[in-house]
Amino acid sequence: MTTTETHTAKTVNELDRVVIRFAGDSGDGMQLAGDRFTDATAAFGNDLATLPDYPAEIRAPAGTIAGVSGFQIHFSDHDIMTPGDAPDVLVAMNPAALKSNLSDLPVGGTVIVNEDAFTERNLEKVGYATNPLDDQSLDAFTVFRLQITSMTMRAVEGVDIGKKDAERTKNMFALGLMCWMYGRPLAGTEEWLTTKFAKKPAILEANLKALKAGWNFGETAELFASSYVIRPQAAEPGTYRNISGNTATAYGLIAASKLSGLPLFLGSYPITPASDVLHELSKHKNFGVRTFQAEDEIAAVGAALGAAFGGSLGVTTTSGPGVALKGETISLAVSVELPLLIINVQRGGPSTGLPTKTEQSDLLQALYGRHGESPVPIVAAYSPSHCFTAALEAARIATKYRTPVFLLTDGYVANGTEPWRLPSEADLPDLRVAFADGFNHSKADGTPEFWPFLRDPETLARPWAVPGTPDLMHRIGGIEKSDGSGNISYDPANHQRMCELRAAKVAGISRDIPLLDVDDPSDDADLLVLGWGSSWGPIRAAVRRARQGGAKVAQAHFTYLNPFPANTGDVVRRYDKILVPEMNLGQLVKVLRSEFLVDARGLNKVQGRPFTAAEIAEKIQETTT
Amino acid sequence: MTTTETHTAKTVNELDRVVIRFAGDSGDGMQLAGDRFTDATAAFGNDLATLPDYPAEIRAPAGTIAGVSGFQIHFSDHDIMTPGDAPDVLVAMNPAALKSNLSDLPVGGTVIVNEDAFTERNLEKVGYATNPLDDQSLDAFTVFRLQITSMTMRAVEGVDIGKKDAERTKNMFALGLMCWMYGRPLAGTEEWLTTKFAKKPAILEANLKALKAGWNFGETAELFASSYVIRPQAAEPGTYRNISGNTATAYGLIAASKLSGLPLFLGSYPITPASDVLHELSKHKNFGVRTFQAEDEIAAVGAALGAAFGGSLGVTTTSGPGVALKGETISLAVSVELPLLIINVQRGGPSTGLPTKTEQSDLLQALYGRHGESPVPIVAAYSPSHCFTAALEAARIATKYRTPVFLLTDGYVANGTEPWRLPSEADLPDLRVAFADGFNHSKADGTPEFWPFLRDPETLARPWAVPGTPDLMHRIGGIEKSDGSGNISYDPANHQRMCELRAAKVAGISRDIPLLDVDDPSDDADLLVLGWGSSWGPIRAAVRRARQGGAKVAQAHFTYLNPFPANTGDVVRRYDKILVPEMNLGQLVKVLRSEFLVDARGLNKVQGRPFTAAEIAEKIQETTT
Amino acid sequence: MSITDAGTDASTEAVALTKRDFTSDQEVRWCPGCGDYAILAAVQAVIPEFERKPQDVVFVSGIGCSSRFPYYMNTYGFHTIHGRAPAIATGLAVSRPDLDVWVVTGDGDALSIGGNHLIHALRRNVDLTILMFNNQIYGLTKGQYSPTSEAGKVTKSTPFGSVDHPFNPVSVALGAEATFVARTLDVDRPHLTEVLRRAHAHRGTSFVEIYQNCNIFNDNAFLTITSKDTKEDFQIRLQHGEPIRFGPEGSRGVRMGAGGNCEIVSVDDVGVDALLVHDEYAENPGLAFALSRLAHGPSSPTPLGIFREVSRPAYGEGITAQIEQATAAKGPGDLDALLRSADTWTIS
Amino acid sequence: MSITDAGTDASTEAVALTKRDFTSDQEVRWCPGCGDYAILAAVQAVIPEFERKPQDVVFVSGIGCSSRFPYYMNTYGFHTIHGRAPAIATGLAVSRPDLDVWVVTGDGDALSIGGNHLIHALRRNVDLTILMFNNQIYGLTKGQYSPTSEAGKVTKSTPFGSVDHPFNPVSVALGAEATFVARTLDVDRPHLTEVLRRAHAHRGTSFVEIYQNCNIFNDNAFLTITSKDTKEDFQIRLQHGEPIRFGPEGSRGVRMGAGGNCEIVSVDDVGVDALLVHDEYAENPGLAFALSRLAHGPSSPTPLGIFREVSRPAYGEGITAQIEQATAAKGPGDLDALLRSADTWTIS
Ligand SMILES: Cc1ncc(C[n+]2csc(CCOP(=O)(O)OP(=O)(O)O)c2C)c(N)n1
Ligand SMILES: Cc1ncc(C[n+]2csc(CCOP(=O)(O)OP(=O)(O)O)c2C)c(N)n1
Ligand code: SF4
Ligand code: SF4
Ligand SMILES: [Mg+2]
Ligand SMILES: [Mg+2]
Repeated sequence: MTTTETHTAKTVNELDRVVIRFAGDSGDGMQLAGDRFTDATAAFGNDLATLPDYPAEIRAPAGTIAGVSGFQIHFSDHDIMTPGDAPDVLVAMNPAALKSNLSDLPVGGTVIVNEDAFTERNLEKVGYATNPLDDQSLDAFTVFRLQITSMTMRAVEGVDIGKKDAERTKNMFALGLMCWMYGRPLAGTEEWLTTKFAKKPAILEANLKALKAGWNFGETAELFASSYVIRPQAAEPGTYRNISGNTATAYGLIAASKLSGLPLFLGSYPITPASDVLHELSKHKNFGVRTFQAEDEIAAVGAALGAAFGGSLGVTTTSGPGVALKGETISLAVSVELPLLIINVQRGGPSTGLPTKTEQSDLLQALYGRHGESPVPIVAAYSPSHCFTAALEAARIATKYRTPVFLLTDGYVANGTEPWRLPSEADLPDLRVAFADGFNHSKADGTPEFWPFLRDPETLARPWAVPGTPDLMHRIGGIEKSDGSGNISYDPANHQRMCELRAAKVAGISRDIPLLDVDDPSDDADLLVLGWGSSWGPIRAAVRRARQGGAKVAQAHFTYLNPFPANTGDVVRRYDKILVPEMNLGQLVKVLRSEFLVDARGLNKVQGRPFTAAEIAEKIQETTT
Repeated sequence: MTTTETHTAKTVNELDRVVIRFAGDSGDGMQLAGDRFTDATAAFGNDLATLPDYPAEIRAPAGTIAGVSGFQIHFSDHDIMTPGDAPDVLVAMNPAALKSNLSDLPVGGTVIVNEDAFTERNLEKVGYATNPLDDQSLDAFTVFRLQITSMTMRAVEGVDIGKKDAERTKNMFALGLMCWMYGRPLAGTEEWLTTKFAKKPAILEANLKALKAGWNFGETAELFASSYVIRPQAAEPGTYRNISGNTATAYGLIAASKLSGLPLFLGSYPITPASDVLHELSKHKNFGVRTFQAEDEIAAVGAALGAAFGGSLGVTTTSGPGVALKGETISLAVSVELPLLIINVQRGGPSTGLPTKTEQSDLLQALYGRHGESPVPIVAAYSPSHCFTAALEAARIATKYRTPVFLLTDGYVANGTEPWRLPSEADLPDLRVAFADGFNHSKADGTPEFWPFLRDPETLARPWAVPGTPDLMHRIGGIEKSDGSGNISYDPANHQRMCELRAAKVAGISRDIPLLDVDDPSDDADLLVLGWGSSWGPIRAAVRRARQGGAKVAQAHFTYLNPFPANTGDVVRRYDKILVPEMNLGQLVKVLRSEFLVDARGLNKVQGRPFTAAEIAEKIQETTT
Repeated sequence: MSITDAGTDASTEAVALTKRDFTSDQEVRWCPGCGDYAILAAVQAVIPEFERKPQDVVFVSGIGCSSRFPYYMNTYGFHTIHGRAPAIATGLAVSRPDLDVWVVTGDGDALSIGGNHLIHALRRNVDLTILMFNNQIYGLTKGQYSPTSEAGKVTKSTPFGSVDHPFNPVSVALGAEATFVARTLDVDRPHLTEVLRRAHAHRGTSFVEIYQNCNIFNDNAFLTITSKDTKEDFQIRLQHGEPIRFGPEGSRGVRMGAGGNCEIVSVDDVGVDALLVHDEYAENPGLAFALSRLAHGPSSPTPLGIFREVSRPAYGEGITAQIEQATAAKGPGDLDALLRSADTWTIS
Repeated sequence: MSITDAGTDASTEAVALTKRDFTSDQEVRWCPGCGDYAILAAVQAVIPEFERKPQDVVFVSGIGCSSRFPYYMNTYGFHTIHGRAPAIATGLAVSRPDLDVWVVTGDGDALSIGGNHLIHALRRNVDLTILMFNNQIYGLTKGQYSPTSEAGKVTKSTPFGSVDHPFNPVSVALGAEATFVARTLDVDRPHLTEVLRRAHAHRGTSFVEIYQNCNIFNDNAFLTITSKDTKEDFQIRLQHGEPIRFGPEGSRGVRMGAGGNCEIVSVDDVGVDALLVHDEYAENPGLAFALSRLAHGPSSPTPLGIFREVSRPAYGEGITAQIEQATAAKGPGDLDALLRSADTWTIS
């Protein structure tokens, strides 16, 4: 088909929510189109959630299934929790993108394909015997066949750039079209392009032209009978931005450093999907942030612990395989009782597993992945912006209790984005830490001395005396220490006491964290859906959906996994049935059963991708009827 | 006092069991005296159990508490399970040994002290203000003050050796005396000394003289009214030897290699208390054993896995801190499904902890100490000689199911010894393994091919095709693999299937291991005492004691901890109360509660030393009344 | 079938093997233009010469773009975990001396996380052929600097430039007692092929640094020494027994200075006789080390070729010999006798 | 109190410190006769000279007999885990440039399990003084061979002799870009003291190998170079700017051979002018490396002293400079501004 010049008056339909998925070859710039669409949507004031999905290969061969890169965005006029189960609209830039995404599209969904890419060669690459655009395969969907490449090329004709560069702007064409369709203003993207390509005016021009061409095409083509409007959500007043989990984690750490007065030291070794925290932090040196790309994960956590000994906020970021290497050092941190943050951006395991995909399968590792009795508090983030708060909390616990703390996020919250109502520094908690600055004990003869393991009776935390402090010179190490003096002790009873003290210190944190909040509107639900971490979004959405269907169901979500909030036993014993959806084979459920002897049951998905709300809603349905 | 020449007719009393503890300075040769006494006792046919206890320092300063080295032996005319709760007789070679051991001696116990060592300087070193031999401190005990040093010096007078060497034979004097007291023949020790000092005739002579002098002193001194006899036990017929757990582990591995036909490859990095397995195995190269002292624990397990890929029985030995480093590689072994034995001789943690002391605190690490869903079977040895059988079982499971397997022992069984009825090779199980030797699948066009992940439908084990095998060239790795073909697969459903298959494979081993054996003579006990690993001895002894006291108590013990025996659920649900004694803060108990929702309770000791039977018996008492 | 039978199947008759026999059916998945393709092609082309059957060859790798290599070889292969390939390959090579074991690794894999295993493999002289693809960047994780990146490098993790001084991989290997050390280039097929031949022929650990272009994250890192215009001036090609010369018409050369360090001189100025004559086989690594210091990274004239090849027993041979000696001395292991090797007693 | 205040308490007036100020109250627990005692005494004796207050000094160690060292110093101390001291100390030194950070380690701790951290610390030139007590054995675990044990060593783990070729620690360090490398002896107090002075004065990583006798598990390992009878023949004492001579009346010397390796010559034969003049400060490590190859283990004439000292910015300085530059350019971090650094929108 070709563009027509006829100007038609288009209808505008109002929707409350839409899910769009951009899909194309890794080289097609889908992540960028998705990001820009997201920003435009955020600026427009919709609530949104996004899910990027890129291939494990750096550059898989062009046109293959392995090379497909996708970006899904869910936006709406009310608050939403997930990037959407299934797309309403699929933009497929080539046959591979169509083939690998079609099964997610519900009957009646809309497909916008770049017809130009459906060449024989490309069809063959993905094993299409006939062109799906020409056979019956797409009958169940509303299909728009657009010659996106050709239209783009025509739009940028005359701009002084090569053919390859010209073609690469087709993502802007697609973006322009979608922006028209959903009434997203182009101004933000135009501005962004202008900054980005300030030094490459020809490229800039081409991109702007393609973007505009896409919009104009929607506006003018008779193909599209209507465009849609999704009104801004009625969100809490405030200033918002869109943020990914990894960026929020990085900002949370910077905030914790400012609020505690402790300089931030990050020891890290790159690993997907955690590297972006390192990248982000290394940009903000004017906050006094020291980032150290270590030779390996052991050195990374070691350096962070060394910095903590020196009085920094010591942090290490990694993913599961990296945590597997850090266990011995974390056990040392437990023994010497120094603050340390270990951030695990979880990915699919075991071993290298599915390195670019999400999973929640490192909870038991965080709890038990060390030798000896080695308790470590655990905090988990439940959404992209919650990473900020979770990082602050992890830092608060670590510094107050002088203990390593795990912060668990995962690929889903790390790379996903959502709007975030920005806090002001003034509203954030005071995390100031008092170092030891004088003697705390007397010898039998009355001489004052410093006992590095004389605990605060309330928190059981030991004093943190940093090198440079006069008089408080002391030695610590991983051999068992005498309660109080901290001298090496092989005394049997002392060892038991110290093991119990370390356990009690961590257990006692339950007094210092919020109670588990239960959402049970009818107050007589039989079923409690209990989750942790990033499955929050789909759980919330599923519970809401189930309630709309009439089901009585309660919901609660753990941010603190060790120790659990003080009321957890009461909560879980209040319900006949407990359903625990997790992206693993059942880890939290194990701990709940053991701790509270309740017959909690798991709903387990280990597929490298988040739950859909439908999957959980169905299970709720099944369980409540 | 001095030796008298009077020859007195001595009484001989019959006892059924005795516990003796030799204690002295690290330099006093107590371990050697203990070992020799043990051998004499074993040869005499008593059942026995021993517990060496040495200081963490290589050579702590002479005469200090930190330098005290102890060796306890329990021997009897019936089968015994522990080295004894409390010594009946304490041989204390110096004030430090007296001071650090006295609290273990029950009222009325016997103390034999080397009076010569109670100098002012030595008393001061350990903080004795007055000589305990002279004040009332020892009133509750039967004390024999002997001038062991002087008597020894006199005995070896004229032998051509230096003063220091002469004095060092005083352990032989003590040994000779104890041998007399309990009717242990000297012949074995004399033979042993003769071999050991074949090239040092003067030293040999001195040792023999001191040994004899000790015996004679007992025989002649009027000090000792009687000697004792403990009859040989009425044990099962067979050939016996005395064996430590580490040696039994090494022998079990050699046996597994012979029985499976797989050459043994040990990758290890020295660490207390596991090093002796490396030392022992490196002696037996004529069994085709390859031992590789690696640069670190990661290389050790890596090399073992590489050898397993090549068709060896790959083994790595270590203790908790080493396991903490091996997690990533074990996770790789889980993913590539290759046989691998990881042997953890557990010690006190966390961190460096109590490196020379025992603990059972690495069970949860073995279960969960890796990222991702990474199930690993676990076998635990319950006594020194059982290490042999447990190693065989671990090897059987690893090779049959193509999986890494943990064998857990601990410092207590590793260094402790007991008599072992020797099996014959002919009676040991057949562990032969079939490597893949041909195609196992056909392509669509009928061409045969090899699929490295096409599982045995029964065991779910994959074929093991070793390099060198024609046609079966294939590639494996830690990225998720397609069920069957083993090609890299990022397919979501396949990942879930593979995670579940790996879990099912391990769970299925429960069909291939013995049921949990319950000892419940009255058949109506309310209380089940359930343990694992080395707490077996004290548990058995305590249960026996409690039953003698009239308590109705059942007992069962896990050798297999993942998966549990198939009847475990039935067993644990049969009892109202379940008591789980563990040398940790409660690890098995967590798993039992979670798995079976039973209110099992722990009895927890984390003191670097085994339970005494009395401690457990008391708890049983408390629980049953 | 026991593992020692595995390699000796008589049915595989001596038909000459070709590149195709060593090419697996897996689609190659590096970025278009990546230097890894050229190295793969060179290995697949030369390996048939070595007259080892595909089933007797094993490629072990770590993690990284480079470490995908084994999938493309129709041999046995083990794509392991990051940095551990030398350790895993050590276990394989020591337990299976009959196999031909290769390690493929990257600059991050070998020198960052895997540095310790690498230097210990070199010291032990395990029988391995190690190919380290040095692209001076972390490719797979999308472009952080590596231990071979030049100081000041701006990457995602070092937006203000790295403050790390890099390793010189050849110097590291020589300091770690390596017996075979060479450097070559992805784009120079004949040189690469010849180095592969020599590395494979060496008994013990052969360490080969291959400069490899990552056109996505570190494009043109080796441009000065690969481009037509400059390569004559920047490649110092080492030839055993020859004076070391380079530049147009060999106008420049390398001289050993009095202080034990190599210096670049004009041949016209000093005369050919003053030039250093390369000796690959020098027992002492001093010469090879001095040569390695000529260039720190490819921004100055850079020696290529074989720095050092000396003979020292391979680690596995020592272990096998001890087994043979023990077996000769004591006879093959007798399990019953072993168990009874301490004092025993019998109860009947 | 913030950590930057910590080191600057004005109340500690400039009273000269003594050995006693650096001696902790902990009982020293090495075996009687162990070489570690002498090293401890030397460090405690010389450290007051450096005019750092005890509270500004930190000793970090790994695990091993040697790693017990920090307990005996009345400074801050961290007895960490096996092999990781250089990594842990890196974090401390980088984050606290105001401190004086030492690492005490053993041959197993530093070169076996800790090899990777050591070479990376050296490459980065972190401001640390690393003392490696080389007793060529694992002391604490009771006598297995180490990566510096001579080949063929019979130990508990190698009853038939080890088949490992050992590292030469000085060569390893030089191959890893070390800026300061020295070797000294436990029993030679003046030499040890002087080396400690120089090592401490160096900015960046100073690597000091100290031959240390383990009289329990490897007694007399260094006897040839320490005993009265032989030391003249076996110690080659390096002196900057001096021709390298040793032996009775300096009768022997070291010459740089044409092939870049050092050789031992008779001074009578070649004349003093032919001898190599030692240059600690040579930018190129070729000379130092060649010297390191004179002896592989202490069984032949062995160079002692400072092999190399060159200046290169310390790693931490680079990091601090970037912080200062960023702060100067952007001002100190403003959290509210940071959070709002992307597109924002306001709902009211
Ligand atoms: C334990 C662990 N840490 C980190 C990673 C992430 N990672 C994978 S490859 C790589 C570095 C790749 O660089 P290089 O070895 O130079 O190989 P290249 O991709 O450049 O060929 C890293 C950091 C990992 N997979 N595992
Ligand atoms: C992770 C870990 N592996 C192994 C050990 C056991 N270990 C302690 S010290 C040591 C080696 C000591 O040798 P060295 O570093 O030379 O120190 P030395 O005792 O000789 O001074 C070993 C293997 C340990 N503590 N931790
Ligand atoms: S990222 Fe670089 S090294 Fe990796 S495949 Fe692409 S071009 Fe090659
Ligand atoms: S074992 Fe050796 S190194 Fe350790 S303290 Fe004793 S003598 Fe010193
Ligand atoms: Mg690289
Ligand atoms: Mg040592």
